[in-house]
Amino acid sequence: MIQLTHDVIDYQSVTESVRSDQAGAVVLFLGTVREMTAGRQTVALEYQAFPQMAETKLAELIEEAKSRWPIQNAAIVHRLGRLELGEISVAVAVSTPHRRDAFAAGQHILERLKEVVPIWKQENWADGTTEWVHPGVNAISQSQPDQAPVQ
Amino acid sequence: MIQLTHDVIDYQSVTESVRSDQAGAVVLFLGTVREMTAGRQTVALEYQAFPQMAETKLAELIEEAKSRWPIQNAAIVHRLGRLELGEISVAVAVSTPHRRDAFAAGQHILERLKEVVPIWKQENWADGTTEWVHPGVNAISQSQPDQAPVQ
Amino acid sequence: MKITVRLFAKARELAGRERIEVEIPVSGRVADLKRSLVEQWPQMSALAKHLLVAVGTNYADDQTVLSPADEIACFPPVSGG
Amino acid sequence: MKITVRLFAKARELAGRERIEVEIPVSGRVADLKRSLVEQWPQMSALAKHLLVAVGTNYADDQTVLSPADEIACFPPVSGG
Repeated sequence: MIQLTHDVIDYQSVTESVRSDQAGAVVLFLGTVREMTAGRQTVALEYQAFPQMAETKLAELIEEAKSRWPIQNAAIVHRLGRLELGEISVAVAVSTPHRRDAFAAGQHILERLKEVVPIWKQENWADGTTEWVHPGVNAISQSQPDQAPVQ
Repeated sequence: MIQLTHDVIDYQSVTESVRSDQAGAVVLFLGTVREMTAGRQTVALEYQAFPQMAETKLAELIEEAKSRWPIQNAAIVHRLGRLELGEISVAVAVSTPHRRDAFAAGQHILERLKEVVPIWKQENWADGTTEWVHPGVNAISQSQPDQAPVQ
Repeated sequence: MKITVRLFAKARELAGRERIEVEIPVSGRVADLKRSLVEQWPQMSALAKHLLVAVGTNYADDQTVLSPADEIACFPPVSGG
Repeated sequence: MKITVRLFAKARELAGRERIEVEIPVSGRVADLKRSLVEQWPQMSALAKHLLVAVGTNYADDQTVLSPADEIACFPPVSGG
């Protein structure tokens, strides 16, 4: 199961989709909207994707993980649009015969997702400002878009 | 949430019990009854516990994990009695601000659970024999209980 | 003194009961219990080297001194999960 | 030649639109596109060093030759999860 959705993620169906009599272990990861980041307060996150490419990359991540671990089934669902505090942004589930592989594969898929899948989040801070999160790029305030770029 | 139960594990309520606006990550681990182990076919597992001590040890595992990782919430539910193929024997859920801690803490709790919590499983093999699983002890067939011990 | 020992898993199966009584010296230790248990319940000798002992809800090492008032459990290595 | 480029996230916000057109030399490469894009859309210069380019659904490196028929997207580093 690979899916981008604007609806609430039903992580039980994501989990059920990977369960198998041939697996002894299932690891489910949920990313959730956290209130505090480096001392700043979030009220919501907005997720945007390049959908066709994101789905392709998610499928590649699962194939890559399957080439490295004996994965029975894997599923990734990522939410898009506006998410309130505590809501689930992503669910990743993997099943494997043995537990260590499930943890390793699940974590690997998450790390790679954050590196290569074209999905972006925008912080909606409690002070009313918004800010796209782009790792490695200095924060450019949305409220001053005409400011000269800092090199 | 710490619980030993003879009922089907509702892993959604286990997961919900650890979710928090202060957590950005939830990891849920499910142990499930696998059909094949080292080429032998299982039809069911029977779990037995020393309940008072098992609950004490599960609580200690959570405290130990909280001393090592910034855990928001943690929950462990272990099933007892007879489990059919694919059923869930254990659910471990942890929430943390950041994802790596959730994976590390979840995996650690599982490893320690398998070392110290007084719960045992008995294999019910497809050939009709049963066998208690005791790591480090040579298999002693139930069907030959009067056999001289092999030292 | 007579110690009542609660058994689990293969130990319970080999003894054929959930609780057994074991005679050990007064102020005997866990090591004495393990030795006496196998002498008095020889069907459990296959587990002898592997038996774990709990007093109350904690693991007890071989030096732990036992009293008849203790809640004592004895079992082979755990395999939950 | 004229290339239509689909934008995402901060790049879309800075350009003020979802798609922009960028003039690059015939048989231009991704490196040419990045340079031309920032020249023709100077409000995006803060992202210049960080822009990623995809052709179809794959990342393209600076040497990739572009054609007007390609579906080209341009965006800053991803932050899903």
